[in-house]
Amino acid sequence: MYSDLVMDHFSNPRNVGEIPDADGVGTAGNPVCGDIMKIYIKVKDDCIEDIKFKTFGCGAAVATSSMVTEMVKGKTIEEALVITDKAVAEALGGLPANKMHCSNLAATTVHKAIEDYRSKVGAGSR
Amino acid sequence: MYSDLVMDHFSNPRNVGEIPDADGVGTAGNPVCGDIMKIYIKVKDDCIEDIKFKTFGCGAAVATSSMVTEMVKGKTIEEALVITDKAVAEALGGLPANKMHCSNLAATTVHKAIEDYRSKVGAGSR
Amino acid sequence: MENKPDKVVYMDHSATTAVHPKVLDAMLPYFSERFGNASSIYGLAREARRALDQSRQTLAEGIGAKPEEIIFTSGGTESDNLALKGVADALRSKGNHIITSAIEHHAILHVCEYLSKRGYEITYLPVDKHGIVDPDAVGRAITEGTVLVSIMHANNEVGTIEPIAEIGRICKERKVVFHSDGVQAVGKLPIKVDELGVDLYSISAHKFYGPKGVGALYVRRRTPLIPQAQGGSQERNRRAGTENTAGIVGLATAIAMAEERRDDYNRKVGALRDRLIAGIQERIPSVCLNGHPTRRLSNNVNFCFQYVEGESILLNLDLMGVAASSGSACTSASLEPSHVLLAMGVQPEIAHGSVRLTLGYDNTEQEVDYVLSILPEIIERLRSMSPLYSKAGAAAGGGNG
Amino acid sequence: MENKPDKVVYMDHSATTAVHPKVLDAMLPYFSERFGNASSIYGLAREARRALDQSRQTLAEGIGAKPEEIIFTSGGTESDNLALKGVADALRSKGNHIITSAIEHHAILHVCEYLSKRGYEITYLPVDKHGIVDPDAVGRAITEGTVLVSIMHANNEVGTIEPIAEIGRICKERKVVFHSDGVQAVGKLPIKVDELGVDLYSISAHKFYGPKGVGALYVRRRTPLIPQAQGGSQERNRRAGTENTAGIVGLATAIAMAEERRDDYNRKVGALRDRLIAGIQERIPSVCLNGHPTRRLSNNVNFCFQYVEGESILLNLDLMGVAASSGSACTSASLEPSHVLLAMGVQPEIAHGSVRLTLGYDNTEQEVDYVLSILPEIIERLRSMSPLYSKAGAAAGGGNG
Ligand SMILES: Cc1ncc(COP(=O)(O)O)c(C=O)c1O
Ligand SMILES: Cc1ncc(COP(=O)(O)O)c(C=O)c1O
Repeated sequence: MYSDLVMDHFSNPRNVGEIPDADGVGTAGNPVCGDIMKIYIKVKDDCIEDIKFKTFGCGAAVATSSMVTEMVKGKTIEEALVITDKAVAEALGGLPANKMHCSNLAATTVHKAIEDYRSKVGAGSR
Repeated sequence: MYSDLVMDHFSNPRNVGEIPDADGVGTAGNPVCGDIMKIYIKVKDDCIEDIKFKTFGCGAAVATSSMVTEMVKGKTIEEALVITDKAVAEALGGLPANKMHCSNLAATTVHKAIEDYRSKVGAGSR
Repeated sequence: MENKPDKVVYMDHSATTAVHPKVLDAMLPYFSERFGNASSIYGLAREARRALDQSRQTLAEGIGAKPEEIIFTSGGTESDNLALKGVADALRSKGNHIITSAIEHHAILHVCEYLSKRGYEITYLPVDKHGIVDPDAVGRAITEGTVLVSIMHANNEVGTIEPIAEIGRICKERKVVFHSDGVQAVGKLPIKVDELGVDLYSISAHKFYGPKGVGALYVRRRTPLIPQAQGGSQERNRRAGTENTAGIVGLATAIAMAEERRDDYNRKVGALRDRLIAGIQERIPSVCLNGHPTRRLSNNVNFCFQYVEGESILLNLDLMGVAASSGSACTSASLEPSHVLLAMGVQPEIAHGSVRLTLGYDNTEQEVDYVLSILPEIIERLRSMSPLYSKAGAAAGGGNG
Repeated sequence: MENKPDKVVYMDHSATTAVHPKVLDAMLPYFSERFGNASSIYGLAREARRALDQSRQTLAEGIGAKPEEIIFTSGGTESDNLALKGVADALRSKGNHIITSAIEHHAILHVCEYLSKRGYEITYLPVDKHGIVDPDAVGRAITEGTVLVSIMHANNEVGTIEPIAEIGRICKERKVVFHSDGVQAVGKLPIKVDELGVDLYSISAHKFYGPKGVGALYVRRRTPLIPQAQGGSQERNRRAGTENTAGIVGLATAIAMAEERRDDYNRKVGALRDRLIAGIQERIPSVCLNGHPTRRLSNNVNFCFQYVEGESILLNLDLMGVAASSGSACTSASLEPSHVLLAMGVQPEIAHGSVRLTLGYDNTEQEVDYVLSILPEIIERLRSMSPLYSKAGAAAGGGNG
C-alpha cells in the first residue's frame, strides 16, 4: 500500500517532538477524521531554524509530517510557504488515493505555524 | 440420473418391434415434447399374448416402454388396465422428477392399444 | 464397433473444461500459503493484492482493455446478470428498451424475462437458419428508449459466430451501450474490445481450462453501471465480496495460456472438428449440421439425427465412454427442445434429435475416429426402435432389440 | 522487545483463514480429474453431481437443515444480498419495512441502503455499549408492513454474540421472516437452524478454513425468495451459474471439520484470547476492551488504544511480523471510524485507535506472548508522537523519535 520511502518516514520519523519555546505552532486535522498534526517552529532571520512535530494519525499522516519537517528545515519562510501538501506527497513518491485528503495536511500545518509566528511577531511589533 | 434398472431397460429394451397383424395399436406423446410411444398388442382369450413397442424419446421413455411390456405380457386385459404410469415408474425404481410427466406414458399407451382392440372387437361383434 | 476406451472420450468442452495443470499450479499457493485477504494492509495481504493486480493486468492485456475496466465475478452467469441489470438500472431514467437475440444463453434470456416483469421492453431479434443475427436488424430495432444491446459473441450450442464488430459499430453510431456474452469465444476468437466495439463483455474461466466459479466482466470506462452486489469496497466498489484470489489467478493464467496457443488450438481442434463433421455426414444418412458451415467455433460439432431423440443418443454414447451433450448443459433438466434450434427454424421433433460434440485441445484423431466408429450403430439401433422412422418409410421396420 | 519471528504471526482470522490442508486435499480432484459439469448426464458429470449432493448433505447436517434448504453461493456477500433482496422482492406486495441493526456487516448495511433507495423503509436498531441488540426492541420495531428482520449471529469486529434465538422466537410469533448473517459464527457457535429460529442464514467458507469465493445460504422451506441470479436451472432454479464443485466440496469439508473440532477450538483459542486480553490490560494503560466481556467469540480480541491511531499500530505490528486489522477488512480503504464502535457509543477519536486481533486454531501461547512483548513499546512510541497524548496530560511530553 505505502511506498518504501513512506514506510521509512513512518518507521523512523524525523523531528518528532515539541519545542517548548516555539515561535509558532500550527495544528490541522480533526480527531473525527483520525488525523491531527501539530507543528512547532523556531524562526531566526526569517529562516526556519528548528521544526518539530507531533501527529496522531495513520501511516501517511506520520510520514507526511516527517517529510515536511525535512523539506522546510533551514528554508526561509517564503520558501516554506510555497511548499504544498501535494508537493509533500510527491516528495514521498506518492500516496494511496484514499490518503490524499485527510492524511495529507503536513504543509498546511506548517503554513498554520508560520501564520501563528507571523501573528505573534505582528502583535509584538505593533 | 437414472437407476441401474432404468439403464438396463434402456440398454436392453425388451419387446422392441412391431406386430404386423396386431389386434390393437396405441400411440401416446407428441414429437414437440420429444416422446412418442407406439404399442402393438396381440390378444387371445382376453389375455395379452404378445406385445411390442416402438419409442422415440429419452432414456425414461424407452425404459418405461420396455418395462410396461414386461408387466402386461401374459396378463388379462383387466389386469393390464389397472397398471398405471406411476406403477411403471415405481417398478423401475423411480424416475427423475423432470421425467415423470412426458416420458412416463407407457401404461397410457397400453391402455390406448387396449381401447383400440376393444373398439375393433366391438365393431366386429356389432 | 470398437471396444470402449479406457479413458472417457470427453467431447463436451463447451459445457466445461478440466483445469489445466499449469493453471492449477499457479493457483495452488493462494489457498494455504498466500491466503491473505487482499483488502488488508499487512504483508500477507499485499501478496494477495499483488496477485490480484497482476491477474487484472494479464486479463486486460489479453482483451485489449485497461486493468480498471475489469470486474472479477463468480462466473459467466454473474457477469451477464451484472451487465444487463447494472446498465438497465443505471439508465432507467433514459429508457426501458433492451435488444437481444433469440439464441442467447439463458443467463441473458432469463435476465431479460426478469427485467420484462419489472417494466422493461425486450426485443428478441430473430436469426437466420445458420443462427446469425442481422446487424441491420439491430439498427432497425433501436429506438429512442433503447438503453442496451446484448448479442453473444459465439453461440454455445451451435457455435455460430455473430458479426459483433458490425453490431458494435452500429451501437456506437446510435450511442447505445453494447454488451456481448463472450463466454464461448475466449481462446477461440481474437478478442480486442476496441475492435469488437463492445462496452461490456462477459467471460467465464472454466470454459478455457480455468476453474469454475470465477469470471469477469469488462466494462468500458464511463459505461454507466449500478453494482448488483452490495457490501465491502472490493473491485472499486463495483462488486462486493472477499476476492477469490486463487480463482482469479487461475482465470488470468488460463487466459494467458489460451491467448498464447489460440492459433495452434484453432488449427488443431479445427482439423478434428472437420474430420468429425465429414465423417458423420459420410456415414449416417438423414443428418443435418446445425449452425453455420464456416462462421463457427473451431471446436463445435452439432448435428440433428432425424427420427431419434438426443438424450437416447447421449446415454448410448456415455455407455460407450463418450461424454457429449444436447445443447447447453444447464438446460439438460428441461424437456423443451433447444430454443436456439427452434429460433433457427428447425422443427421441434428434429430439434429433439440434436447432439453437440465440442472438442478440446487434448482430443485426438483416434478419439474422433472412435466416435465415428460407434455413432452409426447407435443411431441405427435407435432408429430401428423409433416409430417415426418406419412411419417416415425411410428404412425397413425395426428388429427385436 | 523480542526479535521478529521467522513466520508471520497471523491474528486476522476473522478477515480470512488459510485453506486447511485436509480441505485442499478434498478439493483437488475436482479441478482437473472430476471436472465434469454437474448438470450434464454422462459419467464424469455424475461424479460432480454426487460430490455436490454429498456436500449439500454435509452442510445441511452441520446446521440441522435439509439438503434442499441449502443454496450454494459465491460467498457471504452474495448470501446476504440474496437473502435480503430475495425476500424483499418476494414480499413486496406485503410490505416494505426491514429491520436490521446498526452493527451489521456492510454486506447487509449497503444492501439496506440500496433497498432504501428503491422504496424500502429500514429500521436500524441500536445496540448497547457491548454491541448487543435488545430482542424486545426487535419486537417493538415490527409493524404491519415488516417483511424481514436481519440480525447477525456474531459481530465481525468486536465478536459480540447476539441473542439470535430470542429474536427468532419473536419473529416466529409475529410471523416475520428472520435472516441472520452467520459468517463469523460457523465453527465457533453451535448452529442449529431450528434452535436459532432462523429462516435464512448466511455462511462463507473462507472464514472457517475453507476456500474464498464460495458460501451458502440456508433457506427454510416455504420461505418466499426471488432468485437474484437468472440463468441455468442450477440450485433448483434459485441460483444460476455452473456449480463451483471444488469450492463447494471445500466448503463442506471445512464445515465438517469445524463442527468436529468446535469444542476443542473454543477451548484452545478461547484460552489464548483470554491470555491476550489480560496481558494487554496488564501492560498497557488507557486501553479499553471493545465488545462484550463474556458473550463474545472465542477468537476475538478488540481494543481501543487511546491517543493513537489504529493504522499506525497495524503498520508497526506488520513491521514486527504480526498481521492484524482494525475492524473489518473490507473497509480498510475507508477513513471513517468503525460504524460498529460508533454505534456502541465509542467516541470517534477513540474509535480510530481500535485494533482487532482475531485468533485461529494454529496460534500459540508463544505467539500471544510475542505480541504482548512488542505491543506496549509500539503503543508507547506512538503515544510519544501523539499531540493528543501530551494534551491529555497523561504522561510526559514526547521524546525525539
Ligand atoms: C454463452 C454462455 N453464457 C453464459 C454462460 C454461463 O457461464 P457460467 O456457467 O460460468 O456462469 C455459459 C455457460 O454455461 C455460456 O455458454
Ligand atoms: C459478518 C460478515 N458478513 C459478511 C461477510 C462477507 O463475506 P465474503 O467476504 O465472503 O463475501 C463478512 C466477511 O467479509 C463478515 O464478516
